[in-house]
Amino acid sequence: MSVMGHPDPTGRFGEFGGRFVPEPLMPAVIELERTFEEAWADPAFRDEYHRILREYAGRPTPLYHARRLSESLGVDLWLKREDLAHTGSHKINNVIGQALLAQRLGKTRLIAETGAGQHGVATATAAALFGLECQVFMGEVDVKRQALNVFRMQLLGAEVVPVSSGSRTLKDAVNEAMRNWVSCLETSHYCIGSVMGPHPYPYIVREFQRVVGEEASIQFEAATGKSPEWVVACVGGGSNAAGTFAGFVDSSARLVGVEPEGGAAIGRGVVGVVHGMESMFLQDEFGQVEEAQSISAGLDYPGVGPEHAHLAAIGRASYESVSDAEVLDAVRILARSEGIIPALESAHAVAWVIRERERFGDGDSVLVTLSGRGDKDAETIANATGAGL
Amino acid sequence: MSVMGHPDPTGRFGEFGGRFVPEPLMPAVIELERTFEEAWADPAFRDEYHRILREYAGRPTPLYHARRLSESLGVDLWLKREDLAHTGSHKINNVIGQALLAQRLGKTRLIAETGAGQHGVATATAAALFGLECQVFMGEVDVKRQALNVFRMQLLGAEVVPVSSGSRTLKDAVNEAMRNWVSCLETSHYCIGSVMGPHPYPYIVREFQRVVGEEASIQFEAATGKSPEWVVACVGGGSNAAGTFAGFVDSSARLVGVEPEGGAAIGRGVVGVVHGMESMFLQDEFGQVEEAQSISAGLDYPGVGPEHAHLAAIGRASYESVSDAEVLDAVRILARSEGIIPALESAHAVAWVIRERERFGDGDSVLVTLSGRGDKDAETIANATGAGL
Amino acid sequence: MTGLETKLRALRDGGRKLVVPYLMAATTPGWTEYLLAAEAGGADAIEVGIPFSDPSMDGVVIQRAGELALGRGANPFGILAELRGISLGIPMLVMTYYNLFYRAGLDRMAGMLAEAGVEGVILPDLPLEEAGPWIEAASPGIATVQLISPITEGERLARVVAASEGFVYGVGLMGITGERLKLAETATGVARRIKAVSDKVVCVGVGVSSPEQAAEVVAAGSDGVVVGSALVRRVLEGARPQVIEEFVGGLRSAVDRG
Amino acid sequence: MTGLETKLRALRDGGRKLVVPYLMAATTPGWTEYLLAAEAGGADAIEVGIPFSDPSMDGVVIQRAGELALGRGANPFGILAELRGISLGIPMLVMTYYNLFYRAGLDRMAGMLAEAGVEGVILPDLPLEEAGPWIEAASPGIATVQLISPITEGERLARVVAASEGFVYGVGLMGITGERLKLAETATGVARRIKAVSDKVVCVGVGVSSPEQAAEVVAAGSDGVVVGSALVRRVLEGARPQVIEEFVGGLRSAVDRG
Ligand SMILES: Cc1ncc(COP(=O)(O)O)c(C=O)c1O
Ligand SMILES: Cc1ncc(COP(=O)(O)O)c(C=O)c1O
Repeated sequence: MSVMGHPDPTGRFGEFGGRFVPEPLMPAVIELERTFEEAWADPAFRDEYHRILREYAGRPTPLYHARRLSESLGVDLWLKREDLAHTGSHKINNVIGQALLAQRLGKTRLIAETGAGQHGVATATAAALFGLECQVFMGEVDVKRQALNVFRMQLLGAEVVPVSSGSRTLKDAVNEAMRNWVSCLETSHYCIGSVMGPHPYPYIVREFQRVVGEEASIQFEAATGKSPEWVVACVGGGSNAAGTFAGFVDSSARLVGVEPEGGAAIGRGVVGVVHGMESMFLQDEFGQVEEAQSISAGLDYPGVGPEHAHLAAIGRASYESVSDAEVLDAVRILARSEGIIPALESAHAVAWVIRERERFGDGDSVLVTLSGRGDKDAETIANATGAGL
Repeated sequence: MSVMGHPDPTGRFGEFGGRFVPEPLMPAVIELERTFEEAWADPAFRDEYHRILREYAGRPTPLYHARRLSESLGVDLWLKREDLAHTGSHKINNVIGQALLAQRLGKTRLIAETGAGQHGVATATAAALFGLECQVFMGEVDVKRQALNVFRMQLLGAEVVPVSSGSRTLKDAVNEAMRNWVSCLETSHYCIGSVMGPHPYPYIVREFQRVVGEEASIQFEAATGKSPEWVVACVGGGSNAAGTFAGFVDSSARLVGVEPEGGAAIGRGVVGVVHGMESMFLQDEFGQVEEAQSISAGLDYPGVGPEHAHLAAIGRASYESVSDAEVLDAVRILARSEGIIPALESAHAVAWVIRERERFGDGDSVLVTLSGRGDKDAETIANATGAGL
Repeated sequence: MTGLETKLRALRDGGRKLVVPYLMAATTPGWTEYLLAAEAGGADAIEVGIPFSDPSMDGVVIQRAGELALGRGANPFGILAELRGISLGIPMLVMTYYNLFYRAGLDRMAGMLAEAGVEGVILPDLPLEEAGPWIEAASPGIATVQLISPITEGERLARVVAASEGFVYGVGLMGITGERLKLAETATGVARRIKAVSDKVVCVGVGVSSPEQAAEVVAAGSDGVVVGSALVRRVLEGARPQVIEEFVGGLRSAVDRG
Repeated sequence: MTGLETKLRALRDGGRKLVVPYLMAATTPGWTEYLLAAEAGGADAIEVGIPFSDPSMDGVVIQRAGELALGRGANPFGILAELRGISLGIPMLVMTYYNLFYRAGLDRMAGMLAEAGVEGVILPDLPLEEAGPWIEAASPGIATVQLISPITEGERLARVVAASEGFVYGVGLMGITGERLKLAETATGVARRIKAVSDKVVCVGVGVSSPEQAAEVVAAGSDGVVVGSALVRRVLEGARPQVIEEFVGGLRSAVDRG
């Protein structure tokens, strides 16, 4: 098995992954696996997927050389602009793929969990585009802090279901989505929003996000004639990072995933089995999952996709973390020096580059995936910086 | 003079346009005219402009065939996706051009007026990108209804100056920007946001927005092998419409500009001279300019760019209007059938197509410029539809 | 054959219909009284829930009971210690999620369960494909019960049934735990389908909430029923052990009447 | 040469420095009293502002006065009718924005101005390049005063000065109307530069607010001053005509002292 190739027959990347689902869900994930394998091998399916990304979602997104910030940091910095994708983040890549799969599976309804609301908005968008029903589960805490996205989902015709159990954030939304899914398997596809959950999800979502890294790699090579020395992306579940890394894993680039300090599943977690996967999770000594704490709703997740746990274990990628304060600084710095307001999630990657700027060699290029735009975070940023809104 | 070619030496499109500025501003507009003519004839300038649009602003934006909506309306509908441009609307095309001009002029500061805040955000963005200072004038009414954009501008490092005179909307912001400009001509470029104001602005802004229509024309031809029979765009000052029309004016397409009912400068206005230009304005019998009334802050302007007055006068384009209620319906319809939430401004063009769907011939294709995305309008839409936010 | 299976088969083969109540551990200071009460009411085995932070297969009632227990500071080791301290005449099973076992260490957990007198486990998020390491650690002392859903079919059905230890858990409906006003149609079909491929003891649970529903399930061919939310809801409402005993008694007579 | 120019030249050539107050029309019911008061205070000509909805070259004071007047229902025709009813011994000019003329019709407006006894107009947003149609309608009865700014230079300076009728309005600073604590440096230079290309009467306004500043301007070579916001502010503050007369008187003596 090559690094970031196909998972093994048990759905594992090295030691991590697998398929820990209750028996009632087993037929559904097996059917999904088979359907995806067929579809992904079918040029017509890929064409349709890429056509929609191009004509509808705005791909390819630019690779932008951040000249002013490069100069002020003393780092040659390039940004892969997923913030320009339709709905405002990389999440659209995955949902277009999964909506096509849902169609192929004959499903008429999408369900999804969401944290920041970006995946919920993307799923609601794909549902509207394909004429599917849509229900999005979202922790009550997140419903409050991402009100704009809640409204967007509703306007798109989706039903947003606030989840009041547990920590009332993303992990509980996942639980609730799984609870819902098992009761409506026949009509519904569960459109997971990151490289997490039971096999084949981590694999499917990485493949649908691979376009980010593959584009970036071609674009960087075209612009500079070389490969970047560093490739950096934020990690919640890890889909934008996985998609990015997939384009560079066979190069000599150093791959860095950036987690929030309060949700550093790789940095501070231990191995466990939650949400259908064997991976790294923040948990107490007894195995109870702990609540993540991050200013960014989209990274406020105590686990991480299994492939990242694997990349960390084999040393192919390293995972670092930044604080909320560093993230807020990074938002301001990027906004003021480049005219780009990043999502709080994406700002984690930028914050790490800013903090570690001394670490890069002379002549090193750093490619950062800017996974999304910050409009959705205006209120959070305003409150955090005392600006009010 | 060909239609949508160069204005005459007095800066006129037919009878309309000109340069009604106070003597203190005259040297500045003359210098701007000369600088623009030189720059626009300079391949290096055009290359730089197009490079930034491509690598930074996300151009070309897609031309999207709205299949589901086409089917339900019985109209072959295509959308030019300016909503995917950086900062969320076509406004970025113009400010990138003007910021390059400002640089060429040796100015260190941009000032701008804004209504919806999209032009303000775009200007603040370009200022950050080029390392310029930025001050944005915005009517107090608009500061309230476009709070998200106000925050974005501030985060980008711009100063937002609320304007409390007159109707406290866009037209008063223009007045205040002009008042400010005259006091700081040496350092500052006034970055007008639409095809309005004294010559050379209507011409400059149309040229910087021409990219919208030219891309769309090439894209439509590539997709269908023909030209669209109808080309539709909303009209505030008229920059997205002018840029769009410029790509089709030499074709047989019928050009339609859509104004808000409460701000139909061509539909209900009379000729006058305001904001430096001879054009059509809503005004009373004495020549006092009336307040426009529109749910969309970006179209809440009682005048229109002079070239549109000219296109209307010679019959090359027609100008129609839609009501706020039709616009809100159009937002919902587009969101639910295509997964695209348009700006309220852009929804005017869609609303007109929906209302007039019986009017298009069999086999006619309708190309609509979707000038921007609706995130900024979430609160307005929520309030208008009683959804709250 | 595990000890649990031997015991339950003996009962079944003796013509007895099995009543298996589920109770969440540690919901109240005297929660073990509920287990004794269930036995007194006529239970044939008992499932003890160990609370988990992310109970993705549970409905609101069991979720809330788990939160209550965790809020009281419950942990798996403490719960097992308490179980060791009581003496029940019927087999005990533990129902929880796999991560708690994984975190404790599989061998260590198997040892602690055995010490506590637990004879079987039900881990809804540990399907057969992933169960190998655990079964290895647990066998033969602790039976690992497999679940069969209304849509488990064909070769898979046979394989999972064959691997199930203690008994086979037929999931009564496509959904999560919780009371339903009406028994799902699937609840009667699932036992028949399991019976068609094996003579193992079959108990049907999830969505079986009342004596009438329990009777319907056994009438349709199941060897027994698992009833959880209906009991846990009563506990959450502050019921005394007596109420649990009576409710289990009601289930007992209903299935006995057949 | 227009009548206005003839009159102002005669005064200037007689050694008199010109005081030209600006007052917004229709700010109060008895607003024309302010004009008479200004005359009594020693004004040589008077500028009457006609309020416009979008006064883009005016500062807050004149903006507010215009809004007040419009709020009271003022319109150009009514204002001109009122002017017709008063008798001033000094020339009257109208200062406003071009759209009001455009809307009324240029010939019609010229006729109405003449009937009202207005001898000149200042239209800040009508530069020479665009003034042709208006001048054609207005000449020779009504003088169209041109503005020269601190940065109008060279050939353009000569051309605009040459076209100016009545007098040449030297704009004292790069900015809008309004009081300034200190006279801008540009206010003293602009008159000199106009004088260098023509012997027309030059008055400097915008940013000239106090007797001291007025004196400074004429000392630097201007033939006179235009003072607006300082007067209009007093009107807005409720000053009686007497106050205006005294303030104009103060300007008068300041420029006379030289
Ligand atoms: C903009 C953005 N970036 C990143 C993430 C984190 O997800 P992932 O790690 O799967 O890319 C989210 C999740 O909501 C997001 O909205
Ligand atoms: C999205 C959008 N469309 C249209 C307009 C109207 O401007 P114009 O008519 O110049 O395109 C605005 C102005 O703010 C806007 O934000």
